[in-house]
Amino acid sequence: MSRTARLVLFFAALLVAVPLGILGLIGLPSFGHHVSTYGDVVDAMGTDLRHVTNMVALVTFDVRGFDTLGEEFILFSAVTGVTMLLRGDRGEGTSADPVRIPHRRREGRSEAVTGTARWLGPMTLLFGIYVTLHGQLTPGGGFQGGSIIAAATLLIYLGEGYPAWRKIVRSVLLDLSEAAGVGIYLVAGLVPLLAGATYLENILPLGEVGSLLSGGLIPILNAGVALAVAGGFCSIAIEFLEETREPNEDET
Amino acid sequence: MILVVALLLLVAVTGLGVVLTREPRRQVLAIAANGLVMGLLFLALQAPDVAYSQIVIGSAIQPLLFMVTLASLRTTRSDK
Amino acid sequence: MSVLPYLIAGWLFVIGLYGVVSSRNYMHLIGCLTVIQSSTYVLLLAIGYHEGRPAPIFSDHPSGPAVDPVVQALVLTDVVVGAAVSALLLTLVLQLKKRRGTLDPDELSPERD
Amino acid sequence: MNLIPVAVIVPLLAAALLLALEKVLPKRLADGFALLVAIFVAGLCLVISLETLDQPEAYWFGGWRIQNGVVLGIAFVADPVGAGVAAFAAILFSGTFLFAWGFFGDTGTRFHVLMLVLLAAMVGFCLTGDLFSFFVFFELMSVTAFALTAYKLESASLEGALSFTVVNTIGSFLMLAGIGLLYGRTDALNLAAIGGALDGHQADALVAMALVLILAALLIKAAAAPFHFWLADAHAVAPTPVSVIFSGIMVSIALFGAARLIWTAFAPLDQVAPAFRDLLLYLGTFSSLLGGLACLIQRHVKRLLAFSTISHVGIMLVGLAALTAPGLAGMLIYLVGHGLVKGALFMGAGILMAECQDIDEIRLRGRAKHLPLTGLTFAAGALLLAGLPLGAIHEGHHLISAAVEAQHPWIPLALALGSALTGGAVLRATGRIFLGLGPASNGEAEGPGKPEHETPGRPVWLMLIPILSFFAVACLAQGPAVTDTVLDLAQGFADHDAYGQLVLEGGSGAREPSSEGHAAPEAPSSPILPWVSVLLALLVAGLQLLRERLPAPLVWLSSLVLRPVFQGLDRLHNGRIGDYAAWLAIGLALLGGAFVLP
Repeated sequence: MSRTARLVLFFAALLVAVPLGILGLIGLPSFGHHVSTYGDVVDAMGTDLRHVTNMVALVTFDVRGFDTLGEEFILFSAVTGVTMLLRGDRGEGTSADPVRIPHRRREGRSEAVTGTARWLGPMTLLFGIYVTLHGQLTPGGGFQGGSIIAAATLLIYLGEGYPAWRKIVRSVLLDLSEAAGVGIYLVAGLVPLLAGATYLENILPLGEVGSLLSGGLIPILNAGVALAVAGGFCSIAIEFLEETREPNEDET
Repeated sequence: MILVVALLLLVAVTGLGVVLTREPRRQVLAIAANGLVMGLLFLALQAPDVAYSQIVIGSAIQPLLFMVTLASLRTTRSDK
Repeated sequence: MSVLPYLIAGWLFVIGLYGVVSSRNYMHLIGCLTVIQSSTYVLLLAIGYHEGRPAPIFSDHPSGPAVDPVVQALVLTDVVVGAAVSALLLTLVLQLKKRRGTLDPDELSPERD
Repeated sequence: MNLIPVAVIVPLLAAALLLALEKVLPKRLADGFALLVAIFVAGLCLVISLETLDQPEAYWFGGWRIQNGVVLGIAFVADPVGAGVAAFAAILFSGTFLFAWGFFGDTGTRFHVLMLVLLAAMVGFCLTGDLFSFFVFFELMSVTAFALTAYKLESASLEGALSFTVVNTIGSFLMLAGIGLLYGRTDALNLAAIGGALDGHQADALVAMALVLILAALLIKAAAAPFHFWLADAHAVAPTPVSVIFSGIMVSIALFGAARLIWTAFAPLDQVAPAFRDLLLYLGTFSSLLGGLACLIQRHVKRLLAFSTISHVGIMLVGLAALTAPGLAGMLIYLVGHGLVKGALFMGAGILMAECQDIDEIRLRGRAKHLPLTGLTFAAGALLLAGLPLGAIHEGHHLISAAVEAQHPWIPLALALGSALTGGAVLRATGRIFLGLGPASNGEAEGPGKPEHETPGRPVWLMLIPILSFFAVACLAQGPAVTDTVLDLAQGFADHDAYGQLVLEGGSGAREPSSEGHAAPEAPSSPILPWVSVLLALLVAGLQLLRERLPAPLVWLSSLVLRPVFQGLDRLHNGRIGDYAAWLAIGLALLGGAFVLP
């Protein structure tokens, strides 16, 4: 099919689909005035029932915690897929040399970059941990914290260069972190099941409202997600950066 | 409310920008811009949780992955 | 006004799909997919929004009516997952470039039977 | 301890373990471990299916149920049909792990990890009673499948994986948008709650749009025309064990999911839009014919089998679109029969790739004479696909035909033709590969591309075990007792009110055993139709193999008529994502348009 024919086909489809779509969207409750009974019930009883202040975390990790388990495994599968598909192309090379690009001067890292990264890296790491731990209280949690931790390890790469980064951040460790992350989630759900409750039931002591350890199961699940997300994004970053390296001499 | 409307229109425009920027290296910038505006929109919609993860991922990690891919695409010899 | 956000979501969906249909570069195509994805986020969050109500996080204000936390939870996880799926797509593109040497979806597949 | 969550948790846990232990596990252990897990899940799902025979059971995760009339948590609703389909998926996985023994020698455990997650996703997809969790498992199935498709890292498999990923990802977004719309209307994600909120209301544009979006996503996954283009590209290039799962269950499970949604959330559908229902019937019939015709021009054996999957899923879609319990029962029986036979045929193709190191039909001509048993299974599979009145495929086909016959008498004929074409194409390949029939070359001497092969040196007898047992089950699972049981179960599955009561009121939901019996399927209008279909298949195969011995005018005439058709088909399935996305838009417009029609 020629490109013109394809576009004609597409716009013909739009001619029918767009009016219908608008007709359907108009049926939605007026923007800014929708009162969701589901959300209202959660907002109304969440703090009393689970001693947490972040209702989004309550939904993500408790009320609809099983969905989040599935989402974590989507991430897990995508990362496993990425590492499987980039397998062995360049080996686990620690070659310092980026592939040479013609017409481009290679520049060393400036000291300013190294210094900034050395200072910023640990700060970011701490911030990621902070965001994870406060997930049940304030905006944030395992998903955001884990991404920030992954970003922090990328700062190691900026500051110390690729070989040092590969020495500090090992792929095996990342696999382990990822597996442990989803493992924590799975097992944390199993424990109540073995104790006679339902899967993922929040039967731990709930703690004081506003304290770091409030929410029972929620902080544990948050930590699991943070491990899995951090490990996952780091694995992806490593695999991708490996692709920009010159293969080591001894590997073919 | 005006803020929400303004951000919505910005999202519409930056989204169009992503589609119409056909040169991948410039598209990365468009993606980052779109991600950032989306994050701000989510803040305005009283969804700080989503906004944080959108800002970290949509305007930092994801564009970074695109950039690294582009870098290695330029260097791969096709061993056809 | 009352349907503007929904229409914007629809708009993002349509232009993203247009981008996929007309794309001449796999990298560009993946970018367009992220636009389609963002349309679903806008739709979901707009449905949950209630004018004048605060965020559903009661750490700095007393609990009471707030915007819908459920849609936010749905979108929150999906943002992370969406990035992982784009990473998977980028991987496929990277490997394809190595084997085919082109990124144009229309230039591929001459050797199909 | 309740078994329902365990069926999903165990394979997930096993996957996480395999990933963590990748570096220390001995090589073959992963093969055996995955096999054991799959068998365990199959047994577990069977037990759940039997336990819920009298009364389905709702399982609320986290203990969150209903407060102030609002459904809060996520429920799994285990019923015999859902658990049965999950058990069938696990059985296919068990056979596949056995078949794949030694297949993935050198790449660690990643293949097993992804396969186990895929299995867990399917089980969850069958059991869940929550729309968003349905979406999560749908997406989980897709993501694992994307990665598995590209496993071989050849350019064809990467291209196939890309079209698969792009089209199916758009499908996921469609479904998510549809879920958003439904949530905006009903404030609910639980299927029974959505059904309760929609009950008794006219479906307006919003509900119609939500239904179209969600159904389109499922039809993309099920590869119904015009959403089917990605399938042949992906199923042909995936590693054979993966193709077995894809064609055997992953497409048809999407139709099962559609059935679940239609009968729980969208029950009043059939009164709303007769045009919509008819459109689904036509799409199914069209897929069946299109897949059958496309089979005839394939020389890549796995691509041929992939197109035949499109054809047979079309038949299942007709059974679903009948929107009656007997039609549904037919679809379920067909799902099992087709999954077993198609899985076995793909495994046979895998044996060819391992033993003969090629999969191109022309190049393989006569080169597999030393594999008589594989050849026999190919022939048997072809005849069963063509409609030989034996076993589950026939039983299902018969029920489906009977369900639509009254209103659309021509559809059964078209479906029989579709089966005959796919059966004929497989028979032709069998004759050429295993008997050396047909001309040595059909004009174009060299085939396209280089030979594709898979890990050689695996014991053929081991690979034949799952093939033969699949055939045995596919042939034996028939008879009035089976049909009656499935009809009964399908009637329970389609009971919208009982489902709502069970979930929302914790009501008994127990079905009174329908003593008066259900509308037993009438005798087929023409009991000779299956035989005609088989004869036609033989004829097709013969004509294709003996083409040059036919009188010249006949050949000229046939090529005059058929060549444009075949060329058109070939040009449509060109692997270009842009085209596929444009067809997707057309499909959306069609589905939406059908709602507007009176």
